Amino acid sequence: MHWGSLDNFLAMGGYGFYVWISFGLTLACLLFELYGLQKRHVNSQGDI
Amino acid sequence: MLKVRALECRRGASLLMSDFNMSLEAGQLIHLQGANGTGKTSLLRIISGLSTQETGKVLWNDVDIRTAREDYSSNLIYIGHQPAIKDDLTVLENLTVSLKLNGVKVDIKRLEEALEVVGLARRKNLPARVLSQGQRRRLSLARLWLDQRPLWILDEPFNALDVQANKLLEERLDQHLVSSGMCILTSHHTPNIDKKLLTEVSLGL
Amino acid sequence: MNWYKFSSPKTFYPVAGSLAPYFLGVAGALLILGLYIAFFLAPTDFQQGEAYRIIFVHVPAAWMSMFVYLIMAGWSVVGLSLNSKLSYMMAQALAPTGAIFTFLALVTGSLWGKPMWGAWWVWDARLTSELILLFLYVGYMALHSALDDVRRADRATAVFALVSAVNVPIIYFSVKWWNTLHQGASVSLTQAPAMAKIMLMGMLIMSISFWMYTIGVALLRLQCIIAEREREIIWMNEAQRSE
Amino acid sequence: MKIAGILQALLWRDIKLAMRRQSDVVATLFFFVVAVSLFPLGIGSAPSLMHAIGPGVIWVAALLSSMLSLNRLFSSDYADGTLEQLLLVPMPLTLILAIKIFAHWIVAGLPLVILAPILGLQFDMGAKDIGILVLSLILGTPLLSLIGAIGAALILGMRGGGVLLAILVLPLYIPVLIFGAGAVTASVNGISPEGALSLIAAMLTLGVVFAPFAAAVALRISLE
Repeated sequence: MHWGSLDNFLAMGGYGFYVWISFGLTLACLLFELYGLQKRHVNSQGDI
Repeated sequence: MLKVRALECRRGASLLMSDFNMSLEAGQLIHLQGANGTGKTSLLRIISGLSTQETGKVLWNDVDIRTAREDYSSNLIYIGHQPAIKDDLTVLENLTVSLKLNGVKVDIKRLEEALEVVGLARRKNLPARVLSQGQRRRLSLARLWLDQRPLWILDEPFNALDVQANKLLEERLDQHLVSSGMCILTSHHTPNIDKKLLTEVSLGL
Repeated sequence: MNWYKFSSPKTFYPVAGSLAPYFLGVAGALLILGLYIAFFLAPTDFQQGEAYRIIFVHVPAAWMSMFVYLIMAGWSVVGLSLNSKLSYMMAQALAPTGAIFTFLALVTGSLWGKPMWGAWWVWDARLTSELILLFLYVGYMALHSALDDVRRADRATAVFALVSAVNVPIIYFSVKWWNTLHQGASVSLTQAPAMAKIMLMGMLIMSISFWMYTIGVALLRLQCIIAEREREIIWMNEAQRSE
Repeated sequence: MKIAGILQALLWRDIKLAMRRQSDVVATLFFFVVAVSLFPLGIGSAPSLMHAIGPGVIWVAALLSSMLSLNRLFSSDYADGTLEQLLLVPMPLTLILAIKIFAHWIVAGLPLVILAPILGLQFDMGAKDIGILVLSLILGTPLLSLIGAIGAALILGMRGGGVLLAILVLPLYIPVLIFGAGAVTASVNGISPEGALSLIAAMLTLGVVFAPFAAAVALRISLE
């Protein structure tokens, strides 16, 4: 564990902004896709 | 001989026909009947090999038309809804090209005779765009007088024709059948030919 | 066991539904493991600092974007040669996920590029190829949605997927050639860090996680597609009966 | 020879039809010239700049004007029903489409090749570079027609198909653009363009073999 403190971890050696947006956006896209599919699934089942 | 076996046909999600059977023998004419949207044109397109069916088979002399496409095409004249006429070519050029594309030797004298028969001889050098609907139909039908093939598939051939042209086409159909040709067509009225040669087939579930 | 039976959409529907959660579960577990490696086990790169950690999403996303397109083309071949509806649906179900990975590869690439190259976008060979791949995905999906007749849409997009997949290597090669001709960016995201074993490990685990995610999501989307098409047929039949 | 007669009739028909509608051909050519002339107006006309952008600009414009004419390849035959008749010609559709694509190149691609030297002069290209430009276009524009035919077959009969055609076809044009413009750029910079030219020739060979077949498959799907 070479980060020492949470602040250091979040700062990512000064590249925090780029790193966290990359990972955050990836997760957000995948979760959003799952959420959208869930909704589409419910729609495709309903009112037959 | 043409056979249609256990045909199922869909347009989009809707079922047009299922387990449809039919056979057509030399010297026989089938008149397809049915209301709008029952799949008359779809059936003709499948039989001519332009569309594919969901299931079932179309056999020409007991061979699936999908496996012997070119052989089948050379036995067939299909005339669809649209007259297949290029506006920018003259009447004579249109007829010449359509024959040449089907590998028919073009004899200019016979061509002019055929145009005479369908009443377009005087317009032979005019661009096709000046023709009326009825004249266009006559021009596309002119092939029937020039190209000897056993099977005719005609989609509404009587459309836009006047009384005289109607009679002309019926006479040609009679001749074709007597010389043991086959024909399948759609039409709003029953063609006035020898009843022994005519079979009515109704579509619609 | 009769596998052929599963090639019918109706029988495959419940199978897809019961398999999907497992794939998604494995994807989630591997994702956590991968992220742990990415942030806590992988050392800092002496040249790029911590920014190189973007590689752990960028490279797997870029790999996935290419793989998914090839697999779509594969399903298209199966569909065209066997005329099986399920294969077409499979290709259709994969497309949006592939497009998302392409988009992510582009965005993370440019997020890495800003601190490293000093610009959000550099015409680097990999990024340019990804951009063209995104165009192909968009074209595929646009073609499918523009065609109303599902049968035609399935088969037309299959032809496009096949033709464009053959083009993907040519595009990649031509872009690389172009890059050397015009002396493009010299540092690229993947060549910079001296690949430690643990980094490769992390990237591999993230990739497998994305793989599992893709399969799970594609199965779910497949279910939606099957259900939607089924419903349309039921509607049409009702309309016909009431006439 | 029956097959040759049929193919000859088709080629004659397509070229004759294009000649009777010369305005279409002329409009495409004019677009080519206008599009190329826009770039110096937008970017500036310093000689060094002209040398740098010339090959790319001419190639991009050739690509776009070739794409604009793609719609004509099948749509008018489709509208009047002659395309159906072509499908029923007793001959492999692949061969028929190969001829149609060739005819399209003669009326839409060849004029671009002929006009290109004049545009090359506008960008201050030397005789050798213009030669390479013409050569690259001779090898490249048939490829544009070949790839484009697949796209045109896929979008046949579709409302607003033009934009979709661009989305489908332009990404596939990229390698042709890269090697085509690359060959000329190399020549302008005094490097041998041979590599790029032979790559286009290789792609053209592949295209001639496979594209008519793919277009035939696509056309049958679209006409169902």
